[in-house]
Amino acid sequence: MSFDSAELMTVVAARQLQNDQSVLVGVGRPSHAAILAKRTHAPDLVLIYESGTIDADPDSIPLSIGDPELAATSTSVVSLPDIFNYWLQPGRIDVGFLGAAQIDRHGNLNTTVIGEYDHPRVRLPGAGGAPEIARSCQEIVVTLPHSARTFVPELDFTTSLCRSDGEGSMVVVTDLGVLETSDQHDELELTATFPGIGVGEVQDQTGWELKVAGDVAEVAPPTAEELEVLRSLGSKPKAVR
Amino acid sequence: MSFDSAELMTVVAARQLQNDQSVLVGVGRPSHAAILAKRTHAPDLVLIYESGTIDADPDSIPLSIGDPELAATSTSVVSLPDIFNYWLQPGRIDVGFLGAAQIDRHGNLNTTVIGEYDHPRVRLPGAGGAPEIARSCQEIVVTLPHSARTFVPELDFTTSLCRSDGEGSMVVVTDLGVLETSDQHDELELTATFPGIGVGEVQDQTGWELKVAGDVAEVAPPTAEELEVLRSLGSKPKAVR
Amino acid sequence: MPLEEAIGSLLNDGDSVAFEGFTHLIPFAAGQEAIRQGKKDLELVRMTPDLIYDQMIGAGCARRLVFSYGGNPGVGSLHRLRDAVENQWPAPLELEEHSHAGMVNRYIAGASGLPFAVLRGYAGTDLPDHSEVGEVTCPFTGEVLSAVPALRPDLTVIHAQQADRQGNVQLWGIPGVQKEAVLSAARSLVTVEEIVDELTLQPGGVIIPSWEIDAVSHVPNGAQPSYTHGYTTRDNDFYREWDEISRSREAFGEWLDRLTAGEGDES
Amino acid sequence: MPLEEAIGSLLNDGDSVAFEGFTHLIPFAAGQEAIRQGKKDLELVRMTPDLIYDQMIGAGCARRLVFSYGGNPGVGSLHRLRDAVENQWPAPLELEEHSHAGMVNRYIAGASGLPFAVLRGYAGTDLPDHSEVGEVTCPFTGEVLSAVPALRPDLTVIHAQQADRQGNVQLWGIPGVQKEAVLSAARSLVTVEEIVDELTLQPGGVIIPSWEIDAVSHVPNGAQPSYTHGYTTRDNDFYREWDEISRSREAFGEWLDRLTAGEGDES
Repeated sequence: MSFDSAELMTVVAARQLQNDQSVLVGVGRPSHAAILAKRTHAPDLVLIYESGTIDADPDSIPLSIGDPELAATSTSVVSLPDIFNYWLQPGRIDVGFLGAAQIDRHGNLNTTVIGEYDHPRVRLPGAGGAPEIARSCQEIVVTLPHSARTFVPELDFTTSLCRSDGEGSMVVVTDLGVLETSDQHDELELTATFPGIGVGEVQDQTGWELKVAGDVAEVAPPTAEELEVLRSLGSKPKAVR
Repeated sequence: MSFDSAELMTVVAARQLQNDQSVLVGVGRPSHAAILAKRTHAPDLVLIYESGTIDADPDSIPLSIGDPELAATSTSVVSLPDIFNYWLQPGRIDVGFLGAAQIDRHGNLNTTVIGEYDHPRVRLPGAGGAPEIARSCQEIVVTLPHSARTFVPELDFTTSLCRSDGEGSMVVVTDLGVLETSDQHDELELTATFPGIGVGEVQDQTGWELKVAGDVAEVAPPTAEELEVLRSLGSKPKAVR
Repeated sequence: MPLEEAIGSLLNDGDSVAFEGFTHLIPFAAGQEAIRQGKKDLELVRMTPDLIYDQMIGAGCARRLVFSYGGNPGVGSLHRLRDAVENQWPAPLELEEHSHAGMVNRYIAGASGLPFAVLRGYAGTDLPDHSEVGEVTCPFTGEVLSAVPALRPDLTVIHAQQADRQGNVQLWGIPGVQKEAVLSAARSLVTVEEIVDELTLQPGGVIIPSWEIDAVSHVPNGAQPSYTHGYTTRDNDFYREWDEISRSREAFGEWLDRLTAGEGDES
Repeated sequence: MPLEEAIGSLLNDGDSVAFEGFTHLIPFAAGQEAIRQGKKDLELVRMTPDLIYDQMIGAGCARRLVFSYGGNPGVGSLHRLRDAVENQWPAPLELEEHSHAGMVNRYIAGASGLPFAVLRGYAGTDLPDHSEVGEVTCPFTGEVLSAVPALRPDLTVIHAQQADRQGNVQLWGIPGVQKEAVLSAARSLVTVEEIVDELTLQPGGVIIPSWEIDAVSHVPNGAQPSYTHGYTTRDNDFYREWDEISRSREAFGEWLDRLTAGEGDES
């Protein structure tokens, strides 16, 4: 089956999730990826939305993280004080899914503003739960389009800090490939590319001298099952370019 | 109708409560007094137990502050974090009812230990919610027996501090009379005595030189209604001596 | 109390006001009543400004915004918010921005009668330059943590399912931070779907006693296009349409004219 | 998991353990199983030691007690607790004592992954001499407040109405501080009245997900002589009888003999 890079991004993001994990999910691609994972290789995956719905199992893709569908299918619905203070902050949620308008070589993220804060070119939505997700979850999965506008040498605003305490890891899934940090290094490293994408092409779209793994793998294309389930979810996430 | 001083204590304590108030109640005499008030002159009195039962309306006297009767008749049952942090601490509860083994001239209370802490003559139950009740409620009603053992020049242990910030007031109801502090003075003052009790008798049972109001009133005996309702509540609080 | 009278008497120009409700029970009818009454110079407080504050900002009610996430959930930007921030239209908008966890803890501190709350977060980000954030040191471990000041709005407005005749309120479904928002405020207004003789505790029900509520207004559908769990459904189409309406000042102006022409429709 | 196995594997001699439940859902069966198994040198943590800790202290399980109110509610003293403190019988008992608000906030801090919590209280009293209490200064107002360190028991044990087959737990009625006590602990054990196929959220229901619980034991009447809202009633008579039983070492010894002779009765 043919597929586009937006679909592959979602599939690759879904593959980061394991069956015994809990994941804090936002709307858009994170929801698609998490629900795809739960419908394929990770049926016991615990989906948590920051609206307070714990172990949600939606039949359709939610437009908002507070959709009635999420509350109705959850094991438990808790208040915002509970979700942020009792669940997120102590690190009880394994994986956090984030997006961003800009990322730097360390994996720090900007979702606040493009341009100067007081004279913005583009005012973005802001922090939401991202700063605490970034610091509290053991694993962070970031999805964003890969370009020199998004992979920048210096963020216009640091909204969320990648954990630099030697704990936790980050996986960045773009429409060109996969970058990772881990306990050993505090800099993103290109570890895989999408089919047909060369390392040079990724470097061209990255605003700093890219660190490249010794053996860059090629990302496996979506399986027939992955594509079928993904497409059955409806309301496809936007293509990223 | 004849009555004993234990009954009069409860009646006088009940008279401190007004219809538009909320009161934090413990078991024993406070429960009797608060329920008596609610059944007589203060039908809208809001009874709150520190177990988290808000606006309880028990049919019988609870043995424990967590009796099922309290939960079943309450407008709302909240967690301990809520009752202490959201309700008590910000001063949302008007009146607090306390007992004590010792009281000093300022109205500070000891419910922890008689004798030295490390070598106690009597180990008492301890603080419970009393320190925060004493500092958070606008009005404190204390009931305790009047004797030189309870009205002491120096507490063996300061468990709860009477508000000395110029806000709030304290009424102490004993089996001999009524003492009060108010905004104007930071020392308990005898303002009323029980029928047949002279000021000298109260002074004899007080371990410091008692401050006495210019006009010491005589406490009105229980009305027939007060006595009737009180006796209908059953499980009479113990006589205090 | 009719909504018109409640907003008229409880919300003053210049107030700090929180219309709370996280993704659910958003008190749209009350916000639109504030627009109709031409309220001005408000400090709008809310974790997720959402369409309700996009509308109020576009209508010129706001002087300042205290928030943590200003997007149209699942759709994109809040264009009126952006126009105010990027182009000072219809007026400049001062921003104070936090993370969600920061805002939640600010409400908790307010509800608890404490001047501040402690959390892990903010450190190393650029947020402290545009927030009120401080530091406290743990007296036991020496660890340095972030502190955020209590929120104490002049008025909090929420929407709930039910009130009884004494004015006790019950809400259920996603509970958000509404209890804390009401308890942290000097005054509070609750719009409800239904007035009942007696509240029956529901699964997930949160009850707020009458003595912490200044006014209850009976406003069925008062959360539309948001929703009221068990009563109304979320109008996802309107959330998408708002993207178009709000994108141009002209289309927004027409929407606003329709809204203010409808004055008196609510009760 | 059978209670005998759960206590055997999750509770170690020398542990800091909280058997929580405020006036309701007190996990008596689990506490008595710890007595039967002769657990030793425990740091017992609990707001209201109640009869459950009076029994464990009298039986010699405890080295230390962290608490806020040590009475027999509505009845009087906890005589075994007093005998341990006043006469070091059967062993000396170290005390750390707080107010209720302090203990609650210590659990909140533990559940929140923070090293401490802030409250108004303690100042001017003699409690700080016998507690762990510190001070913090508000970075915004300069006000000095009390700080209490997080509680982090090795094990928390609670009793609840229901668990489902996945191990999710639901309790309702007076909820106390059980959720926080479970979340603050390294390990947790829940005894339940009933195992159900699927949990149905109840009015006032609090659900704790399976992944924060290490073991669930099916123990009907596991809270007696306390009670389980909707299942069993409080045995007020036993609370009064305990005053007699516990008043003398002899009567207590006979009670203890009967308890340990009953070994294996629970499942």
